[in-house]
This record gives sequence, C-alpha cells and structure tokens, in this order.
Amino acid sequence: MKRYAVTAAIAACLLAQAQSAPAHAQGAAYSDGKIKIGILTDLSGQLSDSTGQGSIAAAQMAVEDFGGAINGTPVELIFADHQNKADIGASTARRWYDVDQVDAIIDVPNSAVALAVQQITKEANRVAIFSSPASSDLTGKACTPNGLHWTYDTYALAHVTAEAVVASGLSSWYFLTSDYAFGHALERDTGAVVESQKGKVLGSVRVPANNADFSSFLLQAQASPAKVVALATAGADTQNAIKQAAEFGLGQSGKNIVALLLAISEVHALGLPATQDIMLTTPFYWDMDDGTRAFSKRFFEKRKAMPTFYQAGVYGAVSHYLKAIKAAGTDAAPDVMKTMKATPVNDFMTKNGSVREDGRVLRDMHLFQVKTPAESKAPWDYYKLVRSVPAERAFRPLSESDCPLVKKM
Amino acid sequence: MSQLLGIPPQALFGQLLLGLINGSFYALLSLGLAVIFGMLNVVNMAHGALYMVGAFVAWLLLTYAGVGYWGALILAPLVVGLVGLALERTLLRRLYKVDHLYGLLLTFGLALIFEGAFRHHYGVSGQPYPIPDLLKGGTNLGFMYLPTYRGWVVAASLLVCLGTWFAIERTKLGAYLRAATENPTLVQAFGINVPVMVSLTYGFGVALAGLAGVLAAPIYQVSPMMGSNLIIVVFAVVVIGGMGSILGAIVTGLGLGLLEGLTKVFYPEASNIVVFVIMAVVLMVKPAGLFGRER
Amino acid sequence: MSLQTRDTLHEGLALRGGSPKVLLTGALLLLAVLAPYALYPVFLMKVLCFALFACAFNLLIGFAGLLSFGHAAFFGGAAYVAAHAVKEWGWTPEAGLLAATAAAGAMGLVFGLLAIRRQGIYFAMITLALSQMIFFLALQLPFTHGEDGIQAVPRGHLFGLFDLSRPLTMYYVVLAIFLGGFALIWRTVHSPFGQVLKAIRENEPRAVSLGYRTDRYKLLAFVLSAALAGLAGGTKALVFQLASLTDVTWQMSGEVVLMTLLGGMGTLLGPVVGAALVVTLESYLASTSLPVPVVIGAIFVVCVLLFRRGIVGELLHRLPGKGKR
Amino acid sequence: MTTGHMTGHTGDIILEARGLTMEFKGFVAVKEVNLQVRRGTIHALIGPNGAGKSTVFNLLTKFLTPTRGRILYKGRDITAMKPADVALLGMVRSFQISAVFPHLSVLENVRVALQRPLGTSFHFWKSEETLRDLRGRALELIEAVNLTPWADHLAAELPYGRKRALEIATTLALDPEVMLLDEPLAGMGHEDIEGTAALIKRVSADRTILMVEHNLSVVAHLSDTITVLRRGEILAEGPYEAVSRNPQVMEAYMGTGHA
Amino acid sequence: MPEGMRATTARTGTAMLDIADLHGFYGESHVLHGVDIAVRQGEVVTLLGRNGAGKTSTMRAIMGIMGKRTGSIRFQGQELIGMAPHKIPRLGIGYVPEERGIFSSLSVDENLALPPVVKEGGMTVPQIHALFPNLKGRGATQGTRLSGGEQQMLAIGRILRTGAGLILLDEPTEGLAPVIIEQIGVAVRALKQRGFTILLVEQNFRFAATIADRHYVMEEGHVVDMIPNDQLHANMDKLHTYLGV
Repeated sequence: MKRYAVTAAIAACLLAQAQSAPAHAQGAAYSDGKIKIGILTDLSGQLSDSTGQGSIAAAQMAVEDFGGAINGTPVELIFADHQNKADIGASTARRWYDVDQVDAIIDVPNSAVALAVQQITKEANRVAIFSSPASSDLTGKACTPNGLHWTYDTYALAHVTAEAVVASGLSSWYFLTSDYAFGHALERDTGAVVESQKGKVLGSVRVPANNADFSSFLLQAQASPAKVVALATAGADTQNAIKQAAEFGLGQSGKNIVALLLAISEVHALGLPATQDIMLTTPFYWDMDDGTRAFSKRFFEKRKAMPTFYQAGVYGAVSHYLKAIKAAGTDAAPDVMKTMKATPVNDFMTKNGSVREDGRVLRDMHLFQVKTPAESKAPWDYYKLVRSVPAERAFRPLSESDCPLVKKM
Repeated sequence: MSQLLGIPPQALFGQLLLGLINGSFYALLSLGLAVIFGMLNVVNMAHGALYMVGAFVAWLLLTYAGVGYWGALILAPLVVGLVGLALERTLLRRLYKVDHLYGLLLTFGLALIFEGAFRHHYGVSGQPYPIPDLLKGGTNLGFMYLPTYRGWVVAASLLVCLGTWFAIERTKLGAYLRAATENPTLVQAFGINVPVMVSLTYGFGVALAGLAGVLAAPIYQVSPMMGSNLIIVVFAVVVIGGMGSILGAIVTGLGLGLLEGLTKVFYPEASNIVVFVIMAVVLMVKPAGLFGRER
Repeated sequence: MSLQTRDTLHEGLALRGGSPKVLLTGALLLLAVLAPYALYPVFLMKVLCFALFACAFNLLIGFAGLLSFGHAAFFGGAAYVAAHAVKEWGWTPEAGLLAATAAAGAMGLVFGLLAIRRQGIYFAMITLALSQMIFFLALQLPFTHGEDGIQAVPRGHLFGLFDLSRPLTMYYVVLAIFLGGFALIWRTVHSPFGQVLKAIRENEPRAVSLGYRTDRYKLLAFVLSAALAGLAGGTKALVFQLASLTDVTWQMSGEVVLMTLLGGMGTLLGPVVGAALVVTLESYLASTSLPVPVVIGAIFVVCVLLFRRGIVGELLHRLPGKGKR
Repeated sequence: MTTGHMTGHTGDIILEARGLTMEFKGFVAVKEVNLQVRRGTIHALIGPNGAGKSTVFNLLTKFLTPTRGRILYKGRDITAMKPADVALLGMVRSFQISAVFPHLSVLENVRVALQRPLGTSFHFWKSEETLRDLRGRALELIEAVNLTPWADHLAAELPYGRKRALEIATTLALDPEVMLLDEPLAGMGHEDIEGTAALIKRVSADRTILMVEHNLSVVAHLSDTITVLRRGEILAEGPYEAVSRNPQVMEAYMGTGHA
Repeated sequence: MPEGMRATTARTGTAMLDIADLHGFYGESHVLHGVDIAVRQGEVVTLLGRNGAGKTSTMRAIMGIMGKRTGSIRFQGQELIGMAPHKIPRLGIGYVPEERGIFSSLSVDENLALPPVVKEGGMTVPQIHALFPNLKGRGATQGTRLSGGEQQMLAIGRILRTGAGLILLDEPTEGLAPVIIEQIGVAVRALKQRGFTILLVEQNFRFAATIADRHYVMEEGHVVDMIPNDQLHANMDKLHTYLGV
C-alpha cells in the first residue's frame, strides 16, 4: 500500500514536469511554427540588477520593435533564472532545446553558466548569443560555430582600459585582484597591455572571494607609489572596494581608481560621492547620442532605471538574430549563424559592428570617468567620456586567437 | 631593521589596527551568538540574516522615514530584537524538546527566507548608506589614514561588548542569565519566568546582530547577501572561543580579526581559510573551545 | 513468521520479501526504465544523481544519527575529480567515476577521523568548517578553473562500448549507477553492520557497553556515505559535462539536508522522494518569478516544525499496525 | 565462555579496585576505595545519596577515568582500557535509565548483542540473513526473561518493567562473567520488583554480579556481600547480617545522634 | 494527641500544604504512586524513607518541575497542579534542592541575592550572616568553592531572603560531617522559632527527630506511615525496618 502511495507521488511530480513538454508542431517556414527565444539570466543573484528583469524587458522591446512576428510566424519569448549555477543553467538550456524547441538562448550572465551553455548549444545545433558574460574563452578555446559573444569580453576590458588610461598619462599601476579565474585573467591581460604601452605594474594583491572587507588590501595599495589602482573584481566585491576606497580617501591621496568591470546600475547604487572620478570601460552609456537616449528613455519608463550595457546588448542581440532569421528565411542554426556573421551590426548602441568567424562581435569601446556630484546635472547623469577605442583595437585579433574554428596560416 | 618579515613596521601597525576593526565586528556578532547559544542551546544560523536585516532597517528608515543614522542606531536593533522575540515565541520555542540540531535547521531555513525575501524586493546591488556627517573624514596617524567612522566602529562595538559583558557578569539580571544557563529548572523554581528570559535573551542576541548591521551599513553596501558571507566566519569564531562563553566570544573575535589581518598581508590567498583551520585544530585539541566549559 | 515480517517492516520501505514486494519492485523498476520516454532524460538523470546523494547522506543521518553539514565537499569535490580525470587525463568514464568515488571516500576518511570524535552540534560544525575549506580550495586551486569550473567534459564510451553522448544510453547508465548505489545502501542498512549502526544511533552508551567500539562503526559509515556522495557527484559531472563551484557550497550541503528531511530521515525511499521533489521544484521555480530561496527556506521551516518525519516517514507512521516509526 | 566450571560462592577475586580516587574540580567524589569482588557472588554497593556509588560504578566500567588508583579484572590491569574493550573481556554493565534500543524489535535488541562474536559486525555487504542462526539463541534469552509474547514488538512499545527485563536479556546475550547492574529496580512498581529480583537471582548462577541498588530488602535478600559507601569512602563491608548491625552503617542510614 | 487525630486535623482545612493522591512521572517511569501529605502552618514535617522512595520527587512535584503529575497539591487553598512553575514560588514557597544547587558561575553574594523576594518579611542579609556566620566575608568567592556545609548554608540562606513562609528542604545533611550537621540543625531550629513552616526530606532520621513535629515515611512512591515526633521512641522498631539496613 504505502509503496503505491509513494510511487504515485513520484509519478505525479514527474508527470507535472512532463506536461511542460509541448507536442511537436510542424510549421511552414520555421521549424515548429514559431520562433522561440530563451532569455537565460540571473533573476536572484549577484547580477540580477544589471541583467535579470532588465534583460527580459530589453528583449521584449526588441521583439515588439520587430513586430512580434516574422512572415506571420510569431516570435515567442521565454525566460528562466539560472541562479548562477552552471548545472541549473545547463539543464535549463538542454530542456529548452530538447523539449521546448527553443531556437536561441540569449543573455547568460556568469561565465561558468555561459561556457556550459556554449557546449550544449553546439551539441543541439542551435544558437546562443552571449550578451552578458565576460570570459573571452567563449570566442577563444571554447568557441563553437553556434555561439556569438555580443557585448564585451575580458580581453576588451583589459585592453581598452589599459591602453586608454596609459595614453592619458597614468602609467604606474597597482592591481586589486579577485582571487579567481576572472580576476586573474583581467589582471594578466591588463598588466600585459600596460607594460606593452611602456607603463609599469608596481604590484598587486589577491583578494579572496566574498571578502566584504577590503580595507587591508586598500591600505597595501595605498602604500604603493602607483598612480593607478585597478580593480580586477566584479559584482559586490567591486562595490565594496569602491565604497571603502572612498572611505580611506584613496582618491584624495592621489590614486586614480580604475574599475575594470562596472555597470551603471552599480554606480547608481553606490552613489556619486563614492564613485566620483573612477574610470571604467563600457560599450554603452545611455547619454551618448539621440539613439541611445531614445532607447534609454523607453527602457526607463518600463524599468525605472537606465539600461546597463548588458541590457542594451540583449536588445541588440535579439534584434540582430531576428533580422538574420528574416533574411535567411529559416531558423536553422547554420543558416542563421551564417547570415548573422555576414550582416553588419547597426543599432543605437553599435555603429558598423561586425561579427567575426570566431563568433566575436566587434564594436567600439569607450573609457568613461564618473562625474563628481557637482558635475552631475540630473539623475543618472553619471559619466563623461575620456576616449573611445575603435573596434579593431579593442578586441583580440584573430592572429592571437586559440579558437579552433580559426584557421591559422 | 626597517623591515619586519618583508613588511615595513608602519604598514604592519596599520594592518593590525584594521584587524582590530574587523575583530570588533566579529566580536559583536559572535557575542550575540554566544549569548543565544548559552541560554537556548541553539546555533543561530539566522544570525547573519538578522545582521543584514539590521542594516536594511537602517536604510529603510533613512529612505522612507527620514530617520538618520543616530536614530537608526537605536531603532534598528530594537526592530530586529522584536523580530527575534517573535521568532522565538512562535517557532523556536517548539523545538526545545527535540534534538538541538533541529534548532540549527530551523534557523538555517529562516536565514534563507530572510535573505531571499530581501533579495527579491531590493535586488543584490546593495543600497548606499552614507556615513553620518559627524563621523566623516579621517585622521592621518602617520602609519595610516584612519577614517573617523572606523574609529567609531571600534569604539562603539568595544563599548557594547564591554557593556554586555558587564551586564552579564556584574548585574542582577546577568546573574539570572548565568544561573539559568547553568540550571534553568532551579531558577524556575525560584520564581523566575525562565521562558520569558529565554525569549528576551534571543531578542537581545539578535538585537546585537542588528546593531552590528547598522554599524556596518556605512562601510559596506546594504545588501541582502552581506550576512551570509560573514556568518560562517563568525560561527567559527564562536566555536573557537567556546560556545556560550561571553568573554571567549569577545576575545576570540578580536584575536581572530588581528590574525586574519596579518594573514591578509603575508599570505592573502589563505585569509579565507585561516579561521577554519584554527577552528578545526581547536576543536580537536579543546573541543569546548578556548574559553568554553565542557557541557 | 510474524517475527520475520516485523523484522523488515519497521525498517521503512524495504523492497524484498513476499510476492507483493517483488511485484512492486518490478513495477518501480519498469517505471524507471520507461520514464525517459515520457519525461525529459536530463531532468531524470539530475533527479537520480541527487537522489543518490541524498540517500548517501541519509545513511549517515538516518542510520547513524550523524548530521553532516558539509556533504557538498564530497559531492562537489568528487565531481571535480571525475571531470578532471576524464577531460584532462583522458580516462574512461568508468575509471573517472571510480576515481571520484575513491577520492570522496578518502576525503571522508580524513573528515571522519577529525569529526567523528565529537557529537551533535559540534559534529555539524566541524564538517561545515572542513567543507568550507574544500570550497575555498576549489575556488583557488588551478585545476578546478575557479568560478568557471571544468567545462565541456566528454562523456566518452562506457567500457569502450556504450556511447554516453546518447541521452538514453547515458540515462540507463545513470539509472544503473543509482540502483547500484541504492542497493549498496539498502544492503548496508540490512547488514550485520547496519544492525550495529542502528543500535549506535538508538543508544550509543549501551552499544559501547555491549562491546562495540562505536567510533569505528561511525567512521566506516562516514566513509561509505562520503564515497557514495562522491559517486553521485562524479555521475553528475558526466551528465552535465561540467564540475562547478555550485556543488561544493555550503548551500548545497543545506540542500541535501532539506531533501532528506523532506522525504524522511531514516527511511530508505524518503531521500529519493525528497530529491525528486526538490529538483522538480527548483526547475519549476527557475522559470517563474518566485524567489527560490524563500520557497526552499519556507519548506525547511515547515518540515522542521511540522513534518520532522518527512513525507515517507509520515506515510509509514500513519499506516496502521506498522510500528511507531 | 568459561563459566561452566565455576563453583558457587567460593571463587577467587575476579574484580578488584585499588586506591580508587576520583576528583571533580577539587571535589573528591570517591576516595581511596579498595574493593574486591569474588567470583560467583552477588555483590551490592549501597549507601546514602551522594555516597559516590554511581561514580564507583562508572569508574569500574571505564565510563569515567579515575584520578588515581587501579582497577584489575581477573588479575589484569584494565585501568587504561576503553569501555568497549572491557565489555569484550566479559564485564558488561547496565544503566540507571533503561538502556534498550527503542526502535529495534525485542529480537533485534538481543541479536545485536549476540552478533558480535560472529566477527561480521563491519560487513556491510553481507545480508542480515547471515544473522538468522542467532534467532534460536535470541528467542531462548527472550524466553528466559518472559518476553516471548513481545519478541516482535519494538522495544519502545514495552512497558517500563519489561524494558529492564529486555536489558538484562541483552546483557546476558554476551554471556558475561561479570554483570554490573546500575539500580536495576529503580522506577519499578511492586509487581515488577519481585519478578526482576527473581530474574537477577536466576541469572546469577555461574556469574558474578555487582550492583548498585537502593531497595535494601531486595539487596538483603540477594547479596552475598554488601559494601556500604559514605562520602566516597567505604564504611563497611560484609554479609548483610554483619553490615546491618554495624553501628557506623546504622548511623549512616539513620543519622548521627541527637545534636 | 493520638496519631489519627493529628492527621485528621491536618486534613480538615487548616493545612497550609495539602497533597492528595499525587502521582508523578519522569518520562515513562512512574515514581509517585498516590502520595498524601498535609503540613500545617508553623509545623516542621519530615519525609523519611530510603533512597528512591520518592521523597525528592514529591518536592519536585510541589515545585512543578517534574514531568507529568496527577492528583492534587494545594497550598493555602490554591491548587498548584497546572500552575506555571515560576508562579509557584511566588506564592511563598522556598525550595532548597537536593545537592544544594549552588551556581558555579555566580559568586556567593550573587547566589544569595538570586531568588527574588516574593513576600515581605524575609530575612535581611545581615540577619542571614548572623544565622550562618560562615558566609560572612565570603561574598566574592565563587559559589561552588565553598565547602559542602557552607554551600548548604548558602542554599538555605538565599531562600530565607525571599520571605517564603513554607520552605522545602531536601536532605540538608547529605554528605556532611557531624559537626556541620549540628550547625545546620541549630539554624533550622532557629527558623522554626521564627515561625517558618518546613517540609524536610531526610534519610538521617536522628537529625530529623531533633527538629520535626511529625514524620511521614515513604516507600516505593507513597506514604506508608506517619509518626508524630513524640511517639518516635515507641516506634523505633518500625523505623528500623523502614529505614535501616
């Protein structure tokens, strides 16, 4: 008796799971009668403010702007929270491809999840457009014919920041580095550029992960004669480091703080008194031209916040994908990928961007400095442009690539 | 010799001072945990979450009620204490008759709920909380720049720690608490309402966490995750000091802060682990903790 | 005759003996074999991995009375070992799984030697601290690739014969591993050793007075539990083709406690049910806006307050005439 | 075991304590106790509350480690041995509060004690069926303490007195040479007391029993030798008749004269 | 007064403490099997009996600190069964537990000051010091550092402060040397003169005989006999069977 009850209970929950699997419907032009895009994002963790619901909103805007359908085939948007767990992200991606007939996965903040999704996408032969993760491995040794890396990567952050900052005359550096792969990669790449530009790396300190208190490391940075203190950190670490750097008066003691990865939502959260004068690299700022302002205004009405570069990237990625499907007349991944790579990227955020054979999207990057409270005229008026770096100088050249797709001479 | 183990002595002083600052945070949090454990035999896994709630209450007061830092310093611990009181009366109380491990599991669940709820409502970026005007700026001590606010944190938490120690070791109320920790039944038989004392103790313990949260708000971002990152370390501090020992919590809190500070200079990669290594060693050698009584 | 049945009945959902049991076991097995045709295989494999993990954990809490708050170290640690062995050293999947199990068992031996001497809250705290050290090691050691984890682990061919990249093949292999692990746990619980273990759980001083060196039994149980948790972790690494930090966090240790608590500590099927429910719930919640931790936390609180026996334990308890379990 | 050739009450010394002393934080609970238990006898340890009986008991079974002094079992120094090892030598104790395994059946309770000599206690890969051979012996023991109707019940379901009987059956399963009973009659009603006392008498054949017990009429009836403790020291020792007339013992029990 | 008469008087409403058919349990162990006791205002009454007879359990039952209780315990007419344990002492009952219950984490002074004053008319600290001179000047000492006898004095002294009219004394002579027992005896008699009502648990019946008015004898969880103090000598043989070895 009891066993039947338990069996029934298990069966019931498994069946509930099964019901989410729709029957395979056969469409005319497109594989299952609809074009289905999955936004795999972080709705509850570290990155949920800079991506999360904002990413979903941006994707919806892109679909709406496209008319919601292509040649009568509806475009459907679904989303899921990967909880920053690679296995949850991977199993969601698999289920989407295998069961839910998702055609493309977009966004995917968190490099660990992205790397897992990259593999699965290749096996399922669908499309993944990574607009939020950082790891340049996605178009390096982990590149696939099915993945695009849309917005930025660690290589670009390192190069643009180092080049632009050294060019503006600040040549001695000290690193505050998160003691894990992301931090190590950023420090290594940035340091290499600094030295190639005749700058000097005077020292670095490895900060353990999830360490709320940075004062000890900031003190070590302060003791160094370096002009630049570079934060090779992310998320909450960056925020705490910035806040405490202000507290310990790093700025007053003549240090220039450079945040290698910082989103506008984080600047907003920290406030200008703490973030003023910090330098950062980003591919997008809402107040660059009429195009960015128009998009951002619409976005703001939906989300009560200005879009981050991640979220703006999601819009661009969805738009470019839909364009390619329309042009190719099919949603079959190889054709769509081919079309996407052949089509230049042009939207409010990207001018004359292009997609390279390794999946890397090339776009201009910009070094900004955060305004002082006095300079800021309005809410969200946060950045002033220091210099722009053109796409071809910002990203890793194919000659240095270790992507297996790239044929070496 | 101008260098000590490769570090200029002045930098070393600076690091020791910083260690002391962190240590006073540890002390404040572990003190609350120790008080609770001594009386309730509950390892309060929700302590970190309630520390976070304390910081959030301060931020909410500032943002929506215009109550500033000084008001929050009183109100936030009070709110957190009341929350604790309610939790003890409605939930924890039901578990005293079963294995202590259930108390641990319950508070673990509570921690998840608190953190999840705040994360859901306020996101994870964290909210900024300004340093109060009175405590802005800093002093150059020669070997380091000491922000006034950090000085205040050390002073305030040492004051609270010593005050708590005094209240427990030197007052009538403290005598009740110590006696009830030792033999609650007999204290009950003297006409003291022990269940109410237990509730108040829990309330007081988590109020200390709330206070620590307010003190932390201007230093760290007020973020839903600020507690969970800290709590396991504080946990270890309490275990090293001796579960339930008041003095042990304070002294080990400060001591481990210093030790961790030194590790950050000499071998930063290990600074996450050092406390746990010490905890494992202490538990093996002296299972009741450095200051604990065998129970 | 009555002795015989009583002997096994109060044990929980023992799957042996008379013909109804054989029938039922058969039915369950058939269900498991047919499941991937109705349900999504990766989901099923995930459930099976966590079910094995929870069963391994339950061997310790349910049958030896020891609450480990650091079991993620074995689960996640073994996942790294399996992933590394298969990907970097090119080992076969079976060798990778063996290595994962052995590594977890060895870790269990070290943890066990340190922790077993203390009881109750202290035991939980020591295991938590030790597993937190493993977490930081996994974060910082080069071979784990930090927060990226070990990615793109090839599934390979089992015994050089079965191509595991085919979902159904992989599923049946995972099912076989799960059944093997479950059978081992079942056998352990119903072995001479299991009898002593239960006696220790019920009344340790009395077991000592009967001449049992209880520490050694607890240590063996700990090592077995760790090794099986490792087997589950290694399998999961093959299924998802990655090993990541998620599986070594203390939240994962908490999650396996929840699965076991929810399903029913000390019952054989409880952890399986608990794991299935929690995994289903998590994958369901992933596509809603409900905050996952809040729901999980609420379940924790409800279980601790109202359902300490767990689902299966509660069912057994309510069945008439089946002892007071 | 080796109990077969034993002859009644004339045996040699099987258990001996020499200068046994136990101090707790400056408080001396047991002071220089010298105790000799003869093989084949029932030996009772009595004394007013706080006399240190339980402490002596825990010291003899190694659940406490003495501050000073030595304990010899069959001439062998066991002072440094672990409790489980002492049990392996044939000296098994019971507990003040009933010590059964509540969620094992009565049969399993006894079987756990029987299975150790099989040497398969660590064999987690073997079937429980390998313990089947023990059933006969287990049922015999259960029969001996009149628990047969309860054999397939969980121990937790037994009434209090029956639990004590089960505990004795479990202890007997080890076929111990020395049984140490800690207040075997505590918390029992009238009905149970007589039965249990008779049981103790019955199982004492070919065995040595050392017990702590408050029920003096039972002690008087059962014991060959009585040791009276007071304030951690031995006050008197001997057969009931001698001890009961000892003025010091009377004083210990009845109090000092008018103040 | 004949034995029967006294018992009846005690039962007819003038009793300060009236216990009827009291059963008590620790978990599943049934330790009190229908206890009947009555104590009148100003009386000193002992519970005699061997170890394990249920004397201490009776005390704990009165204080409400044992598991399950049934029957009736009335103090000055108020039913104690079902009352919250911390309210019972506040009615004016002071409890000196077995093994004295001195707190090791409290100093002598703190131990002395611990039980709250529940009624007016309690003794002052100087008065207590006068009664137990040994306690004088030891205020800062850790409670458990005192000798056994001094601890006993402290345990009694701290209850006298509270103003409780009924005092439950559980084996005040346990494990003490004769000279100390004598001192305790002097103190208890002084208390009696001050009008305290005392329920005394003793194994040491010779000590009890010097101070008590009546003696209840307990065996196996219930009262088997009641002997007025003035009839003790006549009942020595019976007592020897009850208590002797």
